Amino acid sequence: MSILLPFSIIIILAILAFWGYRVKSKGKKPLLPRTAQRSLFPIYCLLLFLASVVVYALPDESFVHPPAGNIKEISAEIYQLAGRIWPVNTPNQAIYENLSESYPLTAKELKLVVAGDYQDMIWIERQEANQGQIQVKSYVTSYLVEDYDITSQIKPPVLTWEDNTLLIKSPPKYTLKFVSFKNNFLTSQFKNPAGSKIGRTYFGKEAIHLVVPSETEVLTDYRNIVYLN
Amino acid sequence: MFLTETNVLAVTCKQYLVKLKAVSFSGLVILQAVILVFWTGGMGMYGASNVLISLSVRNYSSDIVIIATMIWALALAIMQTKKQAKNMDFTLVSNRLTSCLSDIGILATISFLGALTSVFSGMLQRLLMYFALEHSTIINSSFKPPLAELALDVVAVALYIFLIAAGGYLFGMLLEISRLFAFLIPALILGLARGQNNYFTDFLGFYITETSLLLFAGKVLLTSALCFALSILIYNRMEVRR
Amino acid sequence: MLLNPESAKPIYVQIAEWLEGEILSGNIREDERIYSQYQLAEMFNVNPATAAKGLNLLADNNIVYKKRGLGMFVSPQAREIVRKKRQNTVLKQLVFDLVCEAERLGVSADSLAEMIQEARDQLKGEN
Amino acid sequence: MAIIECVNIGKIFQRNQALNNFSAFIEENKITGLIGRNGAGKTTLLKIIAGYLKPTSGEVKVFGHNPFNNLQVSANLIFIDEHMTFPESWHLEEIFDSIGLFYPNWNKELALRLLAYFSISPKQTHNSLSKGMRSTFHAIIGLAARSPLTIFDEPTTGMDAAVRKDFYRALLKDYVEHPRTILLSSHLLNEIENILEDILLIKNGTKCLHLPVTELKNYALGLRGKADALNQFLNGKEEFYRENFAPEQSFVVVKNDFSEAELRELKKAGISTAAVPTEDVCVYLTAQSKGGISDVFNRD
Repeated sequence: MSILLPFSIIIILAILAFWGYRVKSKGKKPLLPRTAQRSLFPIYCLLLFLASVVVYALPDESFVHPPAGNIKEISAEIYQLAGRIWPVNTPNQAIYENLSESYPLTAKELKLVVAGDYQDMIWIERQEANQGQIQVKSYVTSYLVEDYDITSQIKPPVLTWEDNTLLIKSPPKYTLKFVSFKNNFLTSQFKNPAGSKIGRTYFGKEAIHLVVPSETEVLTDYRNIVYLN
Repeated sequence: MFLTETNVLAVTCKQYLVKLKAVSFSGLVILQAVILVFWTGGMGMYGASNVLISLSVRNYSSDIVIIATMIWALALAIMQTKKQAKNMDFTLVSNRLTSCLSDIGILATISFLGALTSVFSGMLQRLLMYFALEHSTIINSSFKPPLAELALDVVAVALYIFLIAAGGYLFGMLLEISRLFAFLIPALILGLARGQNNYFTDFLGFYITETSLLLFAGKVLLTSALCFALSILIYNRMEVRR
Repeated sequence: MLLNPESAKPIYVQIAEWLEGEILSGNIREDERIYSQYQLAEMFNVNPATAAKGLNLLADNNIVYKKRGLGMFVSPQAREIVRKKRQNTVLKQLVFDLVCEAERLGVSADSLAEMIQEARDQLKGEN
Repeated sequence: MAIIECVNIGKIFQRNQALNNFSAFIEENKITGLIGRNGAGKTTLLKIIAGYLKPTSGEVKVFGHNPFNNLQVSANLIFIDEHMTFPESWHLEEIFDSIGLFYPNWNKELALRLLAYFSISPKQTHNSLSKGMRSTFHAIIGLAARSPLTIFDEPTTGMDAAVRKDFYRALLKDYVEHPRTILLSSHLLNEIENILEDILLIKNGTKCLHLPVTELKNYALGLRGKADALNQFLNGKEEFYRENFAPEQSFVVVKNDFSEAELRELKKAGISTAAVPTEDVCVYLTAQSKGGISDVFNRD
């Protein structure tokens, strides 16, 4: 039914458009003045031509932003690290860092509270060198919409640091809207099937990498934690 | 014995010029513009979501405009066979052959112009969407299709429209023989589509599964030549301006 | 001059008579070229063939003669022929009608001649 | 030389026989008037000559060829009637230009001058013309196209009397300058009588009479007098019409083949003779019955 409705509307519209000029010609007053009628088509063609020129001249940057600015690529180490415990969707999938914070740790204990809908992994790594402070980084693998990287629009978790307690919350739920222009279905039969394949669309993964001093005890009841050492 | 000598080609060309000037494209322009302006929702939409994010993608293409143009061309092809249109030819110099040949020329022109405008209406649509929506939500892939692809689209769509117009022309001619064909032809199509083996789908498949543009063009031109030849045969025996 | 379509006389006869009148009154002189059938057609708004028939009527009576490639010319004795012809046909017909009417009314030949003499005197007196 | 040859042509539409065994030869460069009552088959005949319709039987040749679907014949003729179709949105001058494409002798200047004379603006559209103006416009096309064979089928429908007169005058003038074969159909003869050369009278789909119009004037003679006296003279004469207008008094129209002597005899017998207007001759010849309309009322 949902397909039939637009189709019937098109058919009615097309027939109306065709009959429109006949019906009006029967009466004495034309729908459009004669000169307007004559010049309508050339003007429309010119408009289409100009639109095409403008479209091709539009700067590429004005479209969906490529991952840049607040996120950056991370070191090879992390790739290796992630590769072990966090199998990525494709071998060369990018991992980005979209948050990096460090807080001074004054106690021996670190309280980790996870609130809200947060469900992603937290990796905890103890490091000798890291004394008196903790380092929090949030990683995200690429989100793709039709092969187009929209990772830059993914919001990192919200962190709050108070009294040696790290509160991790997910950002409020949000919606990402995109517009995509497709090849015309009617002529897809002549196009290379590989070339016209619909691009991949998938969600990336997120994780928090927490680096704490080596003797710090992490107190938490969150389950999705991996201790790297 | 004749005082004025003429030939088929010369008369056909003159008739073509007169008819081309008489074709109104305003209907087509309004049709395409209305679809572009009011069909802002796009052809389709899909989405995905997890706990944090809901993602929605709206798709745009010129398919609706192309289909509407096809129907417009079909109506025009049928109208071309009607008494009023034919009387216009026979008001001045004409025979049945030149009348049909100039119609074919007109339908070919209409197919090309219809394909050109409907394919390039996609460009206008892109521009409208670019300014109507936030740029940052437009996905760049195929926003600027390669020109070769556009050219391919124009040729393929023009062939499709021409095929439909040829069918419409033959249908219109049959209608001139008897109004009964208005029921017989749809009944025949429905009958073929309903049967044990769906012949109608096979028939469509003959065109829509062809992946080589050159072979497709061959099939379309052959079929339309057949339609037009049949139309001329029918028309050659018909009386005019009765 | 307009033709009288109601008249019993065919159009071409009317044209011929008009031309005779022109010759009699001297508007067209002897050895002068007479109107062509096309000129006559335009003047009287009739088909050239009809006009030609009128001209042929004159040619048959030797009122006009043909010069090859030049057209029709009024013959030297045209006025004389026209006058004679009118006498012979028009006047004779009128007299015949007169006599017929006189017979019907019972008027004798003598009184008819008297009436003719009276009419002539009247005409002279007016002059 | 005959430009149009019709030999025994017949045309049957679904149930009605429009033409029946019709034969006629129409010569080159003559104006021929096709006269007949409504439904006599005038339009059918003209459309067969123009190659629009196919005769059911018989043979028709125009310029020596079968006109049906013949491009050369079509190029040499123009068919003017009230149903000429042009694109609805075109203005008249554009229509003129398109005609110029097809007719090499087309004189646009003349057409525009005629249009101006009849106060029709060349910027008007064809479908905005009133019925009379449309007929005038079509007639102008027929004049200015100067096609070797020009067919006018009831060209003056809807025109007022003044325009009709002007049109026939213009037609004659243009014909004198550019002689061509013209076929003119009408059911009114007296308007066109003068400009015709030949007249072709058609009755019930067959030829009734085909002769030079000058001969038609003498074709019939009207006799008025006592019925008894009249009847003596009518032996062997072709009688077209008879009306009894007073007791014992009759008006009879007969074929005019009286000799001089016979005419004198008539006069003596007190029978008055009168020429019959050509229009009336046609009416009598094409009448279905000899009595005319008064017979319908005289039922005794």
